[in-house]
Amino acid sequence: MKPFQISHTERGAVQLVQVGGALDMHSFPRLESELRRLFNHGHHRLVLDCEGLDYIGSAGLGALIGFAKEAREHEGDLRLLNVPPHIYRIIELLGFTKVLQVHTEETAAIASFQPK
Amino acid sequence: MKPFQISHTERGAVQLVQVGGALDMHSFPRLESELRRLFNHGHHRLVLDCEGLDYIGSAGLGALIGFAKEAREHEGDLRLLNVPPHIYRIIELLGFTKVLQVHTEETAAIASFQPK
Amino acid sequence: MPTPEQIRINKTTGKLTIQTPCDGFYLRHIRAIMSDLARQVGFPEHEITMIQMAVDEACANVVEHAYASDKQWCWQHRQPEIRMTIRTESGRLVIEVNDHGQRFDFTSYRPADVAANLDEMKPGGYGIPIMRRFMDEVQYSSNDHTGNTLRLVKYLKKS
Amino acid sequence: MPTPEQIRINKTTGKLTIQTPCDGFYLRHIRAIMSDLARQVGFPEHEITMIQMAVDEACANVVEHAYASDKQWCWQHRQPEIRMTIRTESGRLVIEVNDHGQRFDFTSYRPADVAANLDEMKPGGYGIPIMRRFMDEVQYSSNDHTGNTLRLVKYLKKS
Ligand SMILES: Nc1ncnc2c1ncn2[C@@H]1O[C@H](COP(=O)(O)OP(=O)(O)O)[C@@H](O)[C@H]1O
Ligand SMILES: Nc1ncnc2c1ncn2[C@@H]1O[C@H](COP(=O)(O)OP(=O)(O)O)[C@@H](O)[C@H]1O
Repeated sequence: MKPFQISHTERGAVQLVQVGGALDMHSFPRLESELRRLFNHGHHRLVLDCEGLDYIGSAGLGALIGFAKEAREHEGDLRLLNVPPHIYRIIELLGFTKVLQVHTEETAAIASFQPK
Repeated sequence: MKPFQISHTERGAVQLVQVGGALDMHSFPRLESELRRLFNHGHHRLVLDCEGLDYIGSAGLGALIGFAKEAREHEGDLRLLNVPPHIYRIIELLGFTKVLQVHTEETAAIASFQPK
Repeated sequence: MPTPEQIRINKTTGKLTIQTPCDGFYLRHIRAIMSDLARQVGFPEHEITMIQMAVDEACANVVEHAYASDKQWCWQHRQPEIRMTIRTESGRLVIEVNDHGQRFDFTSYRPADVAANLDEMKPGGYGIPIMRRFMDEVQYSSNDHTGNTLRLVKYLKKS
Repeated sequence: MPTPEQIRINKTTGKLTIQTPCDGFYLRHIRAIMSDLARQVGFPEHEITMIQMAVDEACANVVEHAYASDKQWCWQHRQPEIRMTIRTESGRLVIEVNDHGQRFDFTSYRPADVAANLDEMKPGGYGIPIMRRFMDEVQYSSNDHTGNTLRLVKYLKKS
């Protein structure tokens, strides 16, 4: 039951957003305003580092889909990194991992945005 | 809100007992039976390493006093190590630190039992 | 009649009730209690996460939707609140989430399932499908006196 | 009448009720909720620890003593339980711990204080002295219908 935390660092043309704690309906507006702010600055290539995430609810999951969709419309994407096993298992079961790219290495997540 | 944990290692003639999590009325019997077991084996020189302790209630505090008293009757003692600041502040305020020795270094805590 | 000691020992059947103001702030405590009790009944970790999500969802819907319209809000003399009861029985967990907000026609609400929502990359509407998917029983009922109650049941699988 | 939104925003006055079986297992959740609400009202961390200890103590006494004697247990038709209400008001926190066990003559119970117990190295009897020391008001009352209630109040110091 750690409080929700969000921070962000730049990795070249990619924005690395770290989240931790519980992403529920109470903390969810903070994710939303942070991602909205990045979009407003023209950043549409996002990696969400979920390493410290304890919990994600349906509002949070829905938001990830919505932001990924919007990012793709601007030649970007929202991709996940370091999803804890208990959360991965649930989002895989629900099918979210078919729609969202999930990475286990930061370098690979960042590199996935490079043109081949 | 980590679950209560207790383990113990020998340091020469001194028993180092590590506790973590919450020592409340629910977990307290586990402390009691562990210390009782050590007493029954003739070990009366105990250092209680409180590094991972989140919470201690009055039953736990009372037990420490009771075991320290009994240990002293057998030329031993129960001494505290690594008491987290928020707990130290409370037990100091209540006067427990006048009756129980508190150490901040493991070597000093162990050495405090050596005859001078 | 069982003595207090017998009742105390018989931990697998217990009832816990919590009533909080209608605010997302309290949901993390509800989830923490929920997962602790589910663990006590003997559910495996991945099912504990599912139960936690379903209950979080039920409460989030109360906070978000049940008191949304003050026109339809039937019990205006009461403060908006979430009231939840968890019963741990041997072999199953019964959770009831109760509110005094507007009625919702839950039974005839048949949204697209999660997969269909994902195909269209919809940003919402996952709550109720997740609840239905993760719990064995999901029932909504309305009553003039006791308000609206969503009942969620999860059975322990024999292994 | 305030709208739900106004009530929702007005977070400093809230009421939370929790009712659990009479078992020490639940105390960690009670402490977690307690400290979260005390933090929300604005108490400094060391006072949060004090409030947490006092409330833990009040509940532990219910578990340990209130239902101990089945002779004096007046409400034998009910399951032993702890019922706690926390009210967060601006400037203070009011906690009521309620049980349906035996009555206790709290007011005339005047034990030695913590220092005197420590002088004699007593292994118990610290609970009530700690409660009285850490809270601004501690009141016990008994009622044939509502049972026994211990009321604890802590005021926010102006700084
Ligand atoms: N307790 C409730 N009271 C009133 N309406 C509700 C309630 N729960 C759900 N609804 C309605 O059902 C819809 C779908 O809910 P849900 O599947 O949880 O997705 P979301 O909350 O993301 O819209 C909500 O948008 C709302 O209109
Ligand atoms: N809720 C209660 N109901 C009945 N008796 C109680 C209650 N609370 C306390 N007592 C009595 O008061 C005594 C002192 O309590 P306390 O100061 O908490 O110390 P301890 O629990 O270590 O004895 C208890 O031993 C018990 O006899």
